[in-house]
Amino acid sequence: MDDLKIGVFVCNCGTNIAKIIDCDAVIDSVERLPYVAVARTYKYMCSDPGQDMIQADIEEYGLDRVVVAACSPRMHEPTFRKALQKAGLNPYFLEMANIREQCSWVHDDPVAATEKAAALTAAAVMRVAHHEALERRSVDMCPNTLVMGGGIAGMSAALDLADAGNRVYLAERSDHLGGNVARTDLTAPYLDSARDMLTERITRVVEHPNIDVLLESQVRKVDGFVGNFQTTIRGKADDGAPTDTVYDVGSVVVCTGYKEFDASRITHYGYGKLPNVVTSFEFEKMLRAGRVTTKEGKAPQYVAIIHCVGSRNLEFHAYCSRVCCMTALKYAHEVKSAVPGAYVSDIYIDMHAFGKGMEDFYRRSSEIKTLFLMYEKNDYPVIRKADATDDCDMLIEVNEILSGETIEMPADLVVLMVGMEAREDSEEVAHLVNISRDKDGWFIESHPKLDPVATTTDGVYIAGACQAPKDIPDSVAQARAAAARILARTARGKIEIDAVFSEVDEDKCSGCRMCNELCPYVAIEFDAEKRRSHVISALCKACGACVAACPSGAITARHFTDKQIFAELEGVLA
Amino acid sequence: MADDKLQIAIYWGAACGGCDVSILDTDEFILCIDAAADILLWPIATDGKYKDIEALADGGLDVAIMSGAVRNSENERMAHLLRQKSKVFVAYGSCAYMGGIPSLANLVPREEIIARAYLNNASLEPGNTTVPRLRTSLNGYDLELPEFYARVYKLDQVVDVDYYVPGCPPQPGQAQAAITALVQALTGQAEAPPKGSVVGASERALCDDCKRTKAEEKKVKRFYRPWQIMQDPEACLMEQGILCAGSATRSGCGVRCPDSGIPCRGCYGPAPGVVDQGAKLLSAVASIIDSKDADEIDEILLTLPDFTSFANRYSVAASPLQRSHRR
Amino acid sequence: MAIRANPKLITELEIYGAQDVSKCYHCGNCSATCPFSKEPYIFPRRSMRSLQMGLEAKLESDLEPWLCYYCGECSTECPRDAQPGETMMSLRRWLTARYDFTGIARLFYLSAKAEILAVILVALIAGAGFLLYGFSQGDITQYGGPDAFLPAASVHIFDWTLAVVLLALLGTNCARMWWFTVGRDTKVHVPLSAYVRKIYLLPMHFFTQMRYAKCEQKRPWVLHLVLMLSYVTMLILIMFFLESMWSGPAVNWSVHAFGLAATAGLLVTTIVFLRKRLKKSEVQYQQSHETDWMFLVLLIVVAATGLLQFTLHRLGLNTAANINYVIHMMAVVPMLLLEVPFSKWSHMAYRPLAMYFADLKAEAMVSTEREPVRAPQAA
Amino acid sequence: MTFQPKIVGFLCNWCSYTGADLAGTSRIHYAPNVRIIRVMCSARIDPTFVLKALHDGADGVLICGCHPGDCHYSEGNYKMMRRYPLLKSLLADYGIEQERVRLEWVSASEGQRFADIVNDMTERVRALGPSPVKAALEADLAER
Repeated sequence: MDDLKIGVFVCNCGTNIAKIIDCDAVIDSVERLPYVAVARTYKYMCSDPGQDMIQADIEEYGLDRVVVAACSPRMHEPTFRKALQKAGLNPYFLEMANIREQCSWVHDDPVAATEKAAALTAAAVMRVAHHEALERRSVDMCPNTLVMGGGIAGMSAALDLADAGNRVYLAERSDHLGGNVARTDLTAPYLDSARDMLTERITRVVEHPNIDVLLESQVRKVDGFVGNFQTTIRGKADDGAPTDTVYDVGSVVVCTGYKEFDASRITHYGYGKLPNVVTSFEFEKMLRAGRVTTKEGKAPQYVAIIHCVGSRNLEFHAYCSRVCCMTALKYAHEVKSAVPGAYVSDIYIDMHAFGKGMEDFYRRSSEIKTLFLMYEKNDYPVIRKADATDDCDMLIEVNEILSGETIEMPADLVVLMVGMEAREDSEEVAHLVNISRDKDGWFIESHPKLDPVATTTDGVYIAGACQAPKDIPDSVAQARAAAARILARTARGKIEIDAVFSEVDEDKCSGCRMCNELCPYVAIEFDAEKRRSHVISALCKACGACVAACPSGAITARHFTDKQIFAELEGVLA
Repeated sequence: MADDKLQIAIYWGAACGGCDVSILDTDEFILCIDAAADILLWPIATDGKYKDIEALADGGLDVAIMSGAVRNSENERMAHLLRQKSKVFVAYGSCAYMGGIPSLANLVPREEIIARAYLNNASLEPGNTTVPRLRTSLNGYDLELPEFYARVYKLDQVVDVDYYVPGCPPQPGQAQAAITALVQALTGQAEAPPKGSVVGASERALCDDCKRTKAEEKKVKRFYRPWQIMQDPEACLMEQGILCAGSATRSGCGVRCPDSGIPCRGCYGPAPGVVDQGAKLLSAVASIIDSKDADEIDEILLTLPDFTSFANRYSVAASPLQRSHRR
Repeated sequence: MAIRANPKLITELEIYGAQDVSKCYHCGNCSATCPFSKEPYIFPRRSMRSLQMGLEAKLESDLEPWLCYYCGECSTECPRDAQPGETMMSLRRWLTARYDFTGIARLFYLSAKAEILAVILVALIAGAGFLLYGFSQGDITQYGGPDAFLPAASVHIFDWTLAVVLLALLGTNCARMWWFTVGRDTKVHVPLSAYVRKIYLLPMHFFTQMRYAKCEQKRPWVLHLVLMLSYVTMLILIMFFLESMWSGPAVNWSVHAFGLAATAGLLVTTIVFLRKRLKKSEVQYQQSHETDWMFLVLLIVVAATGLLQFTLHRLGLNTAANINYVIHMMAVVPMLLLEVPFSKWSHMAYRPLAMYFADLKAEAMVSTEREPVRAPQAA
Repeated sequence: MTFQPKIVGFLCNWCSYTGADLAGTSRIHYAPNVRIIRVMCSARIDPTFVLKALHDGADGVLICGCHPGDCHYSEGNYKMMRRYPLLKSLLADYGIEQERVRLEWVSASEGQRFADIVNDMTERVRALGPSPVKAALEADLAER
C-alpha cells in the first residue's frame, strides 16, 4: 500500500460548488495527505473534458485510486466509474466526496463549508486507499417466466412474453382466468364491454403454445436468484390430489391484483342490514344479468351511488382507489339506459376524473341529469329506511358541501363504490418472492417514478393493482412494461451481477448462525457439514445487516468494509 | 545456576492470582518449566526481590510473564521494569490482555471506589475515616503507598507487549501450550509467532467448539438468567434466551462454561480482528430480539439488566471508550 | 334539520325553460361575474344548486331570482353551458306560478295551448261584450258625442272595474310572495318600522330599475326602462285622463304628447325585443318561452291599435275607429286580465317587491344571529 | 467564537442519504457540523462505528434510516432499531450524554426534516459542549 498513487479531482460544478467552497483550499489541504499524487480542480468534472482529464492523469501519474469531490455519488458515480474503466482502472477504485448536495448547496458560510468539503474529501482519500478491485460477474438468464395471477395484467404480460417465443407459466389461484375484470360489465369512459375484451385475451392465452395456464394452483416456493429461480407450484393432479411441480424460470411477474373493501365495516351505510344497499361488484352483477331491480324486484326510481367507500378517509384507507369515480359515472349511464326515467345521484368527496377521455365522460354524465352531492371526508352520509309515507325505500342524510345544507336524499337502491384493498395473502406473496410492502400492503416498486415495474428483488416484477389501485389501461401498460423489461434481459442471454455483496470468511466463521435469519433475501445458507454459513452472492443485495451483526467479524461487506468505513471516519474527524 | 537455562520472571499486577494458579495447575509440567528455566521472580511461588530484577542487564530476562492489569503506580513500574529487562514480554490472562474484571472499575470514578471500600462499607467499623494516602509519617518513618490511578489500563496501554495469552484464567492446557511454544521459539526449536499475536487460543469464536445445536431461527421474546429457566442442555443457550457471550468470544478455553450449562462470559476476549467485544455482542443480542415495536423491544431489554458489565466484562479498558466519561 | 331533496323538480323546471341546470358543476364563475351577487344573496350558483337538488321549500322562499335582470353575463362565462341566466329566468317563471294561488299561472307556463286559448277566449268575450254594449246603446258611425258607439265615460268605468279585479288578483299573489319569502322565514324577523322606513325602495326600484343599470351592457337596461315607463305612462293616461285622450279630433297636446311618446316607446322597444328574440343574437334572448312571445305580441297589438285608434279618430273615420277600438280592447283585456297577474307582466310588481324585501331581510340578518353558510368547494 | 461540534452522520443510501441530497437540491440551508458517511442500510451500522467515532473525537453521532416499514431492504431499519436501546444503555454506562447519539428516520422525500434534525442536533450538542472522550483518554496518558 506504500506505493499507492491517489488522484483527487475537485469539481467546481460551474459556480454551484465554487461560489461557496474555495476549491483551491480543498486541494491544498488534501495534497498533504499520504499517497496523494495529484490534486486538481475543474469547472465540470462530469463533462467530457473533465473525464478526459481524469483519464489522462491516470495515465500520466500512474494513479491507482481516484477521488472525485463533486456532486452526490447517486448522481455521477456511474459516470466516473466508467471513466476509470476507460483508463484501465478497476471502477471500484473510485470514491466520491459529496461536496455539492451535502455541502455547497446547504451551507452559506464559505469558511465552514470549505472546511467541511476538505474533511469530506480527506475522508474519501483515506477511504479509497482501502478500496479493493471488484469484478462484476455474469450468469445465464433462463428465458422462462412465472406470472402470478391470471387477471388482465397477468394475461397481458404472459401474452407479450409468449409472443416473443418464451415459455410462460401462468399460475392462477382460482379456477378461471380474468380476475376482477371478469366481474365487471361495461368499462368507462367508452362503455365498451369488459367481457368482449377478456374473451379475446383469454382465448389467446389458453390457445397459446408457449403459455402453460396453471389454474387452481398456488406458488409455494421461489428459490434462487434473477435468471435462475426454481419455483414450486402446487396444483391439482388429474385425480384432484394436490401435487407440487418445480419450474425453472428467470423472472417472476407478480400480478396478484386486489380485493374489494368490506362495506359492512362502515356502519353508517347499513350494508348487510338494508337489503337495497349493494356494493359496486354486486351491482356489476345486476348489470351483467341485465336487470337492475331492488330486492323486491321493482325497478328503482331513485338510485344513489356513494363514492369512496373505504377510500380517502382516516379510519380505513387514506389512499384513493382511483377507478371508483369513473365507474360510478359509468353506472349513471347504465342505470339511465336500464331504467329510463330513474333519478341517479352521485354522493362523492371529490370527482377524480384523471385519465384519457374521463373529464369529458364526467361532463356527459352530468348532461344526463346525474345529481352530484358532495360530502366532506370522514363525514359519512347516513342511510336509513324511509317511512311508509315516503315515495322511496331509503333516505340518505348528507351534509352537502356545495349547498351548505343537510340534505335528505331519497333512494330505492344504493350502490357503494367499495375501494381497492391489498389482498390478505399479499404478505405471504411478498415473503415468497422477497419484495416489500407499504403500510397499506401494496407491493413497493424499485423507484416510484423511474422504475415502477421492478422491485428491490432483482428479477421480480410487479404489475397491476397489486402495486396500488389501478384501472385497466394502467394495469395493462405496467404488465406489458414488465414483459418488455424481461424480454430485454432474456435477449442478452446473460445477466451481470453487481460486484458489491457480502462474503463470509469461512476461516473466521464459527457457525453460530446469528446471521442466517437476518437476511431478507435468504442469501445466507448454512453448510451443516462444515458448520459454516456462506453468502450466495447473486442473492445478496449488500445491505450489510449480517456484516454488522456477525459477532465474530467473519462477514465482510465488499466496498463497505469496516476498514474502509473506519478510514472514512478518521478522515471526517481529522 | 546453570547459564544454559532460560531466565524468566512471572509477575502479577492488578490481578486475583488466578493466572499464577493456572500456571501451577499445569501439574508436572511445572517441573519442565523448572528444568528449562530459572525463575528469578514469581511472588506467589518463589522467593525473589524486585532488586534482583533491577540488578539485571537489559534483556537479562528471556521471558517476562505478567498477569493482571495496571491499576497503580507499582503495577506500572514493574511493567516497565520487566519490559526493559526482558527479551519477550507476555501479557498473561484477561486482565493483562484487556483490563479484565478490574477494568470494570473504569465505569466508576476513583473517588467512588475509595469511598465504597474505605468509608461506606458494611465490613468497616462505623465512623471510619481512614483512607489510604500516598505518603504517611508514622513514628518517624515515612511510609509510601503506590499511587492509585484514576482508571485501570491493560498492559499494552502502558508498555509494549510481544504476546498475549487470553483467559480468566488461561486454561492450564493452553498455558502449557503457550509456554512451550515460547520456550521452543526462544531455544530456536520452533519459529516464533509474529509479534503481537494471541497465543494459546483459537482463531474462531467459541460456537465453533461448542457442541450445542444451533438453529436457523433465533428469536426471543425475553431473556433469562441461567437460574430462571430449565435449560435444554442440547440447544444453543442464546436460542433459549440465556445471554451467552460465546458467539463474540475467541475460543480456546475448551468450552468449559457452556458445556456445564453456564453461559460464556467472554473471558477469552473478542474474535480475531474485532475492535470491541461488547459492541459485537450487542449486535448479536439485538439480532435475536423478536419484535418490531420500539416499546416492546424496550420491554424485552428490561429482562437484560446491566448489559454493559456483561458485554465488556473483561474488556472495558480495551473498548474504544476505555472508561466512564461522566463529568 | 335535513331538507328533503326532490330529484324530480329539475324535470319540472325544464318546462319553465331550465334545460341545462344539471350540467353545472359549481365552479362559481357565474356568481363571481354577476354584479349583483353579494352576501347574503349569492347567486346564481346557489339557486342552481337548490334547483339541482330540488329543494322546493328553499327555492320558494328565495328572492335571488328576482334580483337578477338577466344581463346574460353568467351564461356567457359558464364553462359548462349550464345557462345560469336562463335558469334564473325559469325560476322567476316557476315562482310566479308558485305565488299565484289560482293555479292559472302554472297552467299557462306548463301549457302554451292553455295560455293561447285563454287569451283568445277572453279576447272574444271582451270583443263580443263591447260590440253588444255598443250596438245596444250607440251608433257605430258615432265616435264621441251623446250617442257615441262607446262613450269614454263608460269605457273609463269598465277600465276601473278591470283594474280593481286585476289589483285584487295581483295583490293576493304579492301577499303570498311576502309570506313565502319573508313572512314565514323563522330565521329572520323584519320589524314593522323597517317596512315603513324602507318603503321608498319600492317606487325607486320600480321607476329607475337602478340595479339593472349596474349590468355590464347598459342598452338592455335603457330598453327595459323605456318599455316600462311608456307602459306606466300609458296606464296613467288611461286610468286618469281617458276622456281627454278621447277628445278630438283636435289634438290635445297636453295629453296626446304623452300618449304618442309612450306609444312610440312601446312600439320601438317591443319591436327591438321581438327582433332580438327572433335573431337570438344575445344569450338572454336565445331561449324564449311561449309566455315571452305572448307578452310581446299582445303588447305590440295594443300599442299598434292604440296608435291606429288615434289616427283614425283624427281622420274622422269613426266607424273604423270604433271597430279598431274593439280590436284594441280584445288585446288590452286579456293582456291586463291574464298577463299581469298570471304571467310575465307580474314581474313588474314582483321585482321591485323582491328588491324591497331583500333589503329588509339583509338588514334583519345582520342584526339577528345567522348560522354561517359553509364555503362551497369546487367539485 | 462559539463551539462548533463535529457530528458524524451515518445515513442509509436509499432514504436518508437521498433525503439529504434532496435538502441540497431544494437549497435548504442547515448547520455545517454534520459529516455524512454513506452506508447501504442502517442495518450495516455496527455499534462499533459509533464507539469508534466517539473515540476518534466526534462530539455527536447521528444515525438515519428509512422509516419503519419503509426499508429498501424490507427490514434493515428494524435491525438498527433493536441495537439502538442497547447501544444507548452501553453509552450511558460509559458516561456519554444521551443526546450525543441519536437515531432518526428520514425518508427520501424529507429534505426539510433532515435539515431540521441536523440543526436541532447541532444545537443540542453545542449546548453539551465538546465530547470528553478524546480529552479524557489523553489526560489518562498524561497521568503517568
